[in-house]
Amino acid sequence: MELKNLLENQIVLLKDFLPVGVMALGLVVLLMSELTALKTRYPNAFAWIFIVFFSVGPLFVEPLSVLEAKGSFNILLSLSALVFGLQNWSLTDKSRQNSEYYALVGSIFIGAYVLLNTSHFLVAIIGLELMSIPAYLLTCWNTKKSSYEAGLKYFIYGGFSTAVLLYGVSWWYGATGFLELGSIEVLVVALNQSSTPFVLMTAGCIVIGLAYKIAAFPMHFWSPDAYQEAPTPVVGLFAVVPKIAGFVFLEKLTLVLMGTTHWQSVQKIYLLLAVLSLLLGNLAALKQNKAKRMMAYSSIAHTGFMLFPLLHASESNLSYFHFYLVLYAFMNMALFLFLDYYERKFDVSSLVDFKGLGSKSVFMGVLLLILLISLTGLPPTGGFIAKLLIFTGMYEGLVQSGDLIFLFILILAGINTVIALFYYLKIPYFMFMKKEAVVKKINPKSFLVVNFLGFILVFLITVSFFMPTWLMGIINNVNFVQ
Amino acid sequence: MNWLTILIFLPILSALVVGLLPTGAYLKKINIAVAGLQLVVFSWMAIGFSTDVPTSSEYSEASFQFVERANWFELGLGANNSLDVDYFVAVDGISFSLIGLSIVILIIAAVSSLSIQKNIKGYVVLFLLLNGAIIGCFAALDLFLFYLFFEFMLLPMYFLIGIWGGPRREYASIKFFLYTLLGSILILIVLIALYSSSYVPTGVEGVYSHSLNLIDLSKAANYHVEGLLHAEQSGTLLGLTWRHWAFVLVFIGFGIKLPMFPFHTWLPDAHVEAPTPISVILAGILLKVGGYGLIRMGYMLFPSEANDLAWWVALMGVISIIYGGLNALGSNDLKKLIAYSSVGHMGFVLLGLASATSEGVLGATYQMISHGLISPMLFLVSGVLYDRTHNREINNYSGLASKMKLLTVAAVVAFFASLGLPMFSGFVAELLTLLGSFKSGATNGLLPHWMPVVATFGIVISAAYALWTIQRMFFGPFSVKEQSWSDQLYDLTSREKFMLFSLAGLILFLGVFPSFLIDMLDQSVAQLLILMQN
Amino acid sequence: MMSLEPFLYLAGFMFAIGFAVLVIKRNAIFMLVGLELMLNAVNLNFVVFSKMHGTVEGQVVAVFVIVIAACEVAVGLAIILNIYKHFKNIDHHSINELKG
Amino acid sequence: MEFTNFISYFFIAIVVVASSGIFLTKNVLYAALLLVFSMLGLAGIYVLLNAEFVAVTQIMIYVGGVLVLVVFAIMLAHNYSGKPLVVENNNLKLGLFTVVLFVGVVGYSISGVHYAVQKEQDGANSVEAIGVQLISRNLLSFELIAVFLLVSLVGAIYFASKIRKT
Repeated sequence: MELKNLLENQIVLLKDFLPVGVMALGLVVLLMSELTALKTRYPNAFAWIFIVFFSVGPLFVEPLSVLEAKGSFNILLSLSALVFGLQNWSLTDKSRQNSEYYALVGSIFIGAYVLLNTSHFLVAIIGLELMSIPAYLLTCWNTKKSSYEAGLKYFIYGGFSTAVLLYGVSWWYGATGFLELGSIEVLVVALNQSSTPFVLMTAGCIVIGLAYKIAAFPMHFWSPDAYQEAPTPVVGLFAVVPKIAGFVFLEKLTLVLMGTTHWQSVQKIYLLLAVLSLLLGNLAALKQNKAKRMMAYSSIAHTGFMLFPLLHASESNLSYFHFYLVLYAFMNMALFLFLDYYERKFDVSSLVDFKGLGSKSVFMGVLLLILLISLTGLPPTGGFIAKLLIFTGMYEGLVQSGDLIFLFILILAGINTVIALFYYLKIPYFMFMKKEAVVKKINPKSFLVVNFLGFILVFLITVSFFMPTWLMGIINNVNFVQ
Repeated sequence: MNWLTILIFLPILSALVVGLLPTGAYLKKINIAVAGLQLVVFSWMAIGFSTDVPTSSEYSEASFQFVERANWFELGLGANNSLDVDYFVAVDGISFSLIGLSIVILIIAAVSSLSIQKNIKGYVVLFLLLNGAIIGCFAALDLFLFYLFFEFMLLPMYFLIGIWGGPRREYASIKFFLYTLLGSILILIVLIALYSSSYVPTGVEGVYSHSLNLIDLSKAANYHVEGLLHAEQSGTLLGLTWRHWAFVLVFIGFGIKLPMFPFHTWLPDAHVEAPTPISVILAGILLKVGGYGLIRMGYMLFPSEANDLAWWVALMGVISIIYGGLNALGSNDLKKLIAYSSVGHMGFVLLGLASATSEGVLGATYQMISHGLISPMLFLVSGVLYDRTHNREINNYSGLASKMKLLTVAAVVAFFASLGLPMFSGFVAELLTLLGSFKSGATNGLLPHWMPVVATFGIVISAAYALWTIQRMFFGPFSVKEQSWSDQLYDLTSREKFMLFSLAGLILFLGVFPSFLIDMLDQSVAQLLILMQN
Repeated sequence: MMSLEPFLYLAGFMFAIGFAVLVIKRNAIFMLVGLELMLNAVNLNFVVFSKMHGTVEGQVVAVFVIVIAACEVAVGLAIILNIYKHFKNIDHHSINELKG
Repeated sequence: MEFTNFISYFFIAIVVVASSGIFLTKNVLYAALLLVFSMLGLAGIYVLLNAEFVAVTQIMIYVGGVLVLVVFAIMLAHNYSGKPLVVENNNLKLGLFTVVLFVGVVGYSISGVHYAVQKEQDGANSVEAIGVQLISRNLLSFELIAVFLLVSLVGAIYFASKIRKT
């Protein structure tokens, strides 16, 4: 073996590592600058470093030949990093002016970037771990008793699902001899030779392992606790970044599984996950009284919704799925931005604390209202178009496969929209319909940056109702999966 | 710029402007001015409105007037299809007269809103948004646009009931929202089925679009052969074809809004808790949106399925008539009584539509307009009493005629109109409906004879509760429950006189000269009937 | 050389034991041990399949999994010790401040 | 029976006994020590499967690193709580049921497997092959795991420092 030749080949390929390299460099710069006097001189320096490296990094969207896939959800990652950076930049909180905080978050971004762009299981697993380990630690960040508890639960579930995922991957490797999802035809041939129970077990293990990152039904238990205890900007990341990455990888997996003769059976796993996530998320959200906890369940329900298109992953259905994913990302970024705003400004943690806040800051109140309408999926917001497209996908599934299961899903999803409205309405209900004589105002300074960001995001969400074509155009023109 | 577009966006733009202005009582006058301006525009349109549009075997753009059509977006779906959504507004006689009704009621409600004191700016903004959504809903001929306005009515309504309403306002507003949303989800499912099944040539060879255009959708040729809603699609579910199911969903969806038994339970709560102007809008306009939607999406798109299920539609109508009437008879709260009477009166709309005769359908549409004037008047009467004493219990009042003469006159007019006495608009409407449904039994055999007979009993019941209420509250010796009330019970103010007597005038006018409205409706109803009788 | 099947069953057994330990033991360190067992089962699977396919890819994955497991233990213990400090206890059932 | 077969079954027996012990014992320290045994048994199996590099890594990282860490943690935890680290095996039956069920499912699933590729490895020098893999095909994973290690260590140290502060 000519080692020299190999290395020379690698040097050509090294340019593909550029995004990861930029972000990893960011990590090092963050950690090194802790040692200098930078922090004392410029309190927001870390946020700036973070923004520079992590919102620029993912934008090097050269097709990665090693990763054998190209994607453009990278832009969402970059946007999310920008939002996170600006959100923290505007804070003067001591516990955020800390290089470890940004380094851990940065690691989530590296992991998401890798998972998003790879179709290789080993890289994907490392990507998942790069997201998970910092997530456990960030959940504990407030160093309270309850946040350690949430962190421990998250850690145990996370470790368990990693093991399950790896077990599934090992069987996959055993059956096919490949760790890549690259060549679908070869994999399909190999999988078709295996028995259905075997493929069910393998796919089941992998899907359940991924379900943990996207917070779907059997692996969702961590999310309410983690959402409640982690710092709110970080929760915004939990809800968006790992979910996008996990869903895109799941989609690649689905495209392989779909071609096999076992798809009819494997589909049932997806169905079970989707229906139970949707129902459980929505029903559990109904009785929550903490805002972030409720939103955790709502995001579980959204996960269920997003799994539906994968049941019938035709070309058009996948583009509906991408549309929903993009809007979901926008909505959740904005949502946790707003929750953070209310938390810092009015010390809001439970739903009751929203009492009378509508009249205290009408502008933000109306924006939050539009956002919640969009999360419910009512016009005139982008959430409606997204939901309409998912419904359309189910209808197409019904017509094309003649399977009445899609009719059942359609009705179930409709009923769930009504249930979802019930709890989403709670916030505007308290904000506008209840009066509170005294509002605790702990931070009189209003963050203009956050207001502006929130406005931009809500504006985007609304625009995507009136002009869905631009977003759909971007989505259709970019090749997301290979 | 089309006049209809101006009607829709004038209030919405004013809402944005009002949002930027400082709060103050003058905003309520802006609100009235906007509605007044709409009335001026409407009158101008009414002069140009042609009452004899030629009917043809199918709907076309020529069946409508004041057409404005612009491309909104084309969302690519699948390989060479796209969802083609237009900004498409136009009116025929039915929607034009309903827009007229809406504007009148909105003016009345805006005048009645002068008594609102709490958070005026928010109120006016929401009111104006509601105004725009209502007009838009009646004017839209693209289902996407229709659905947008239909849903958009919910949110202002939710807050208007929930913030400015009575003691149990929160419960009522959430119930209202959830019921209506449930209905609109059913409609949404049909909407998806419709546009996915449709297959409209775009003019370019081999390229088709999924359309939500009502005119396109009303033509059988525009459905894809494999689409579930194609007329010859053989697939069934539980013995009904998919087109039948689509009609059932539309029927239930708009039936909730109408409201129809057994989905009516939100209505009494919402009416009782809403502030008077909002009750007026709710009873006067929003219920008609249900009926109008049923005509547009149910009868215009699924005429033969509607006829197949006519027996059931009429049955629900008859049950609503009797059930609403009996409940009204048993109510002690004046607003609740009126709310239940609305359930009963809207039952006639269903009965008339199901009959598929020109009298019946004309009666149904006439009933929508007539009830849209009568029930607001009743709510205003109850609002006057509530303003004075903050109490609406019928048993707490007696002999009000001796203290409040003008109110008594107004109340008697309103209740007589409601029970369908000749000279009032309700008489024309209910007579036409009953005639139509009797005739249906004899001609097309859709409805058995017992249905109009039972519905006639409904009129007797409504006479009973109306007369009994008048007798209990206004005649006999004067007495009220609390002594202090008797000082508060002064007669109508000039503003109240304006509202009540202008409504009374309109009701009488439509009762005495029905041809005025019938001319407007006639051609459109005939056009609809051509579809239904095929 | 004997057939490779027994190793696969051994891996399945270890995985099951690890899962059972995770489920029934109410002690966080015990749970960690259970996790380690599960990860080792995975490794065994990878090595066996690597042998079966005649590629070293499985072994490479196994090495990476060992590193991942080590990191998880380090981070997990940091959390567990903090839990100990706050709760004076790592009985998983007595740690239940968060509900719903 | 061949000698290698005998050795194989010997190691398998060690792993089975040790892991069953972990399942049955109530003492955390015993569990950690039994884990050492099963790790060593696995290392033996790896050698038999021509995976010497994995075997060495297993011994170095697991036995040399991870378990020392676990034992330290056990002692520190003992120090905090002041109680012996013994737990009740209150649900042994449920555990047993889980094990049997799981092994049954796995056995059922893999019984009918047809593997796509089946050829015997020549067995020579897997260490070199792994080395080449690590800097060629799996270079990205190799770099990423470095980042991963860095992040985990930074995080673990940060939180470990929180323990000391009281």
